[in-house]
Amino acid sequence: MWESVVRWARRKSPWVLHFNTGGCNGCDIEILDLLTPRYDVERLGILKEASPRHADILLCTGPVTRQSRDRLRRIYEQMPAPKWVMAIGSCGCSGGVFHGGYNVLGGIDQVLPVDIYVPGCPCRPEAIIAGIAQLLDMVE
Amino acid sequence: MNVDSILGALREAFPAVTLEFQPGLLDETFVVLSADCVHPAVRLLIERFDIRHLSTITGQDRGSEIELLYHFWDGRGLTLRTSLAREDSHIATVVDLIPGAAFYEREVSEMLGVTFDGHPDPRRLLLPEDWSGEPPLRQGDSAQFAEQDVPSPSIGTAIADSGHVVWAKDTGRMIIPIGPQHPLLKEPLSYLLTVEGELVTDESLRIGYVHRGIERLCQQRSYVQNIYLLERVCGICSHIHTTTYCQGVEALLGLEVPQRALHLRTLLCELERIHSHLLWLGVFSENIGFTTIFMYAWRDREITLDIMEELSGGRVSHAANVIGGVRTDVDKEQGHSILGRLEDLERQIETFRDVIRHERSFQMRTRELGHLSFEQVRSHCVVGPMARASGVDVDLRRDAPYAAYDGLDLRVVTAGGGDVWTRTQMRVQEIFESLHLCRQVLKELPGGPLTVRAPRRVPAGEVVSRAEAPRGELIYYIRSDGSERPARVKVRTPTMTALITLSEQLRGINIADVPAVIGGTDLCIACVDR
Amino acid sequence: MDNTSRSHSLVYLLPELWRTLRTRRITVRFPFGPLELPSYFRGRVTVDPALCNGCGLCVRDCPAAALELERESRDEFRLIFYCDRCAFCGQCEAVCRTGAIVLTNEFAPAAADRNALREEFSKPS
Amino acid sequence: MPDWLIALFHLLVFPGFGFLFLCALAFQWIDRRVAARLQGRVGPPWFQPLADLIKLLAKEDILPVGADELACAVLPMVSLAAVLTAGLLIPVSGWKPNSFEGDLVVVLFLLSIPMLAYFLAGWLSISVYSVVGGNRSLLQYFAYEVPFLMALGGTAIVNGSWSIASIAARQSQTVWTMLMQPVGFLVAMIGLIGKLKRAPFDIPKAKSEISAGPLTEFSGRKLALWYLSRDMQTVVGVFLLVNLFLGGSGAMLLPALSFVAKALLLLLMLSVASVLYARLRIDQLVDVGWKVLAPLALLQLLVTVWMGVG
Repeated sequence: MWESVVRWARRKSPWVLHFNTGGCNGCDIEILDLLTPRYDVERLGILKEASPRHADILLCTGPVTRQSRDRLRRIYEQMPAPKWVMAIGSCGCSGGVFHGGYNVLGGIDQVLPVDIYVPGCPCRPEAIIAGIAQLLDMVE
Repeated sequence: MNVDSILGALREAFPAVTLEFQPGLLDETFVVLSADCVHPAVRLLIERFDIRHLSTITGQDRGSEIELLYHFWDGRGLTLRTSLAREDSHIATVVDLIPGAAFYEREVSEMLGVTFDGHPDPRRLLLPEDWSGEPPLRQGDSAQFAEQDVPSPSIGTAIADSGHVVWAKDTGRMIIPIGPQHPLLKEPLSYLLTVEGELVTDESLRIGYVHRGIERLCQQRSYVQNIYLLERVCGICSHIHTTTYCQGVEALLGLEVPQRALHLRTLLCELERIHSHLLWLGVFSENIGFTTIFMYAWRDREITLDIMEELSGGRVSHAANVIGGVRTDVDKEQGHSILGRLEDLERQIETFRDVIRHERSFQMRTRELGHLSFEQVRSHCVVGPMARASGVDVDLRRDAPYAAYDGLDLRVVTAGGGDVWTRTQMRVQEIFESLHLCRQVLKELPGGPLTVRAPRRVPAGEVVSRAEAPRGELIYYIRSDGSERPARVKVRTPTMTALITLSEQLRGINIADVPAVIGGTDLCIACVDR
Repeated sequence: MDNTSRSHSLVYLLPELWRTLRTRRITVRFPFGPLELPSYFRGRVTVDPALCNGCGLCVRDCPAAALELERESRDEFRLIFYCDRCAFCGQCEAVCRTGAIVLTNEFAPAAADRNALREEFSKPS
Repeated sequence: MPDWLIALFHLLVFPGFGFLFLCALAFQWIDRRVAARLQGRVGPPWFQPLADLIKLLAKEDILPVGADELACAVLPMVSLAAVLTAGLLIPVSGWKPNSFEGDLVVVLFLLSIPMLAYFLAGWLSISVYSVVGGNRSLLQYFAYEVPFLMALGGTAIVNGSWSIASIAARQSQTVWTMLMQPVGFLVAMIGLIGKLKRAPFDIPKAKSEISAGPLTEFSGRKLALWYLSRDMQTVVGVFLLVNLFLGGSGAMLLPALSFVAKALLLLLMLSVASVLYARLRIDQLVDVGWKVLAPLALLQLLVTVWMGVG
């Protein structure tokens, strides 16, 4: 009983943390755009949190650069379980157009276990919403 | 700028040295001189001709030697070219003459292994601290990073970097880290602020978290692929990047781009400027805790996004430019509907203008803050709205018209306040000017083809291409060696100049004002780091 | 530019709040309602293997190396599309001479497994 | 029914935990919804506060190494307990099981405990953001508390009692204190915004400066308790002002309805105020508190006393 209530609550209240690991801002402004009147994800219970401790889902954008790698790991470790990682944008999935760069490690999955990949360059806000919904479906 | 008199003066100053003058493409003049002449030549330019604006320093590996290009600007481009020995290359710094050159020199230094003698702060700028490979822009070197697995630090590691208290109880000083992950920053940079009470007494900046090595990648890709790569230097001002790049390559190819294409480029540039300024207004308002303006600004920004998507198929990256023209078109009916939507947008922006001018709490958080004087702006080579808000009347759209700006009626907005409040008002005022330009373009859109055919190989040569991005002067240096791939692409984005002034703006202010000051400079770190 | 402030109203934003309350909803219905994407949106890449002649122009120009051509013989080849690399720039569509590559107006769906984002379009002889 | 059963009912159901809990959820939802609508958005569905709470309760609970574990576990409970106790003393729609002369003073005392707990939480959870946020919350406390107390004291003086219930009851014979002391009401509202750390006085938890302030390091259960205590403070604060300034449930036919309507009106005012302004700086708030609010409250008090004498 309690289990199913908790599952319901998790589904209805995914708080996200956004970290740009080396992206071009394209996906980042689309993530920020989610909060604003056109998309307003608060109607889905999604809040953009400031502290890793409060977040459930880590939204990562951009290819992982060498300098942001450690920080990415640390932010993931600071999040309380249960937690999920979303790779937003083609750069986050694989490195995208920046593949082969000397300072680029590739996608987020080079550093963290990624739960869902959302391709797009940049991702449309709808695609991110659909990605989060898909992730929550999987969790259930 | 009178090129002849400058050349005469240089020749007079260095009678023993052979100077070489090369007229370049896009109204640029190259002066070749030896390395030890650079410092006196820069001094001469400043003292005799009051040419203080150093756009950037390009370094490139020419095989046998390292070449440095000092790109000056004063209504026309003037580039000092000098060569250094490949081994143990060093040159005197110009930071003592132009404080704004500090970041340029640091970048050249780490990218090409050049030492700038006398540089006050020769730390790395973009490369990671643990970079152990060769300077990445030296040719032939593999530019590979020695892979070493850094052990993952656990939570609670009591270092400043991790966000835990670093605190000297006796002095009451505390170090507050801002970034790389911080709600204030939409993109990573790292500030360590030393605060006493609530006042910031010292700061230390670290960038490079989004350094993707785009300049190196450009050398590995074809001219066509580079359009899309350079579009992703920055997601906010993607179109101006491709515009500047394409007009440079077109100059190298000697292409005559159709007028219709130039007008459409201009239209997208101005829409992008509106989008960028509104985005900034929103983010800035959120920084000072004014969520409602953030929501409204981003709501109305959607109008420009919709128009841009209609024109190009992408909300943020447009992929509208190709070498030799554009890939997008507007028909009569569409133009009409766009004009209508811009009208709606203008009404909304009038609201913003009034609110930021009169709303008491907004003023309390922005006035008398982050002040930059006219002299500071000039000496730090600050560009764009930041410079114009301090009374420097500079705008490349008027001073060196590119695309279709030549035939348009453009009013440059300047103001004398120099504080965050002035910058805010200025940027909002610029939106009106951009709307005015959009309307002109849509009404006077010439007919004709959209593209001319461009060959894939670009003849050998070099070009300095400049444009006015939403944040100010954007400069590209492109050199071709006659192949399908550029031999060097150098990008200097406007935010880099603003970033240098930030440390002066931050010292001595309240921590609560840090978001306002950082927000007020309209940083774009993805642009700086590349 | 006017640098002085005249009014010092404490409720300057009120009229705009009121106007916002009266305007109709601009928030999209998705995901509760239908997904509405404009027809001109550059989305997922599809390849019609019947039209593709295996010239490889798209592979050459792709900035993200999202397309690969595996050729078994002159007429037998597979075009492999890595959606997780794609920059959705449309250069492949622009350069394709036969019109085999088209960017649809749907966004590429997310996947829990990166391999699921790889698509193969094979052309048997 | 035996007395202890009634007491238990008061404690757990009405007007104790159960009632305050439901009100807290409802108020949070209404507040978020109204703010969203004013900003042109849609806002969360009605069950959102409940879902957030349950989710947080089921999350992992981490504290950084070096934080005071005992204090961090106890403080949210202290905060919550203080608010609950205050809630028990406030008459709701004319229902006043625990009323006594002087309960206003006790309530005001209890309502300042959460701010102190909040400050300590920031101080002891050893993140820089928490420490700065904690300091700010203490400074903020000194800025709003005195004007707030003076404004509320004015209502006691003008109505001739220090019991919340009698202050409310008195007003149904005369007029609402809000009409007699408009300035005092304004000061009390502004003070309440400061007390609740709501925008534009959300200085101790200013997101863009110091992440989440004192709560930066809290997660899971403890965070849930903090949020619950915050929402209950809103409820108690609004109920208190309804009783003191808007005549409580009044002498009208449907006391419960009029009480709810008045509470919602105040909540609406809080929501509108939160979207109307930019966040002030802490020194500006202190300035406003001492240079504007305190003199205004004092003036109101003097006028009240003078009128009482005259």
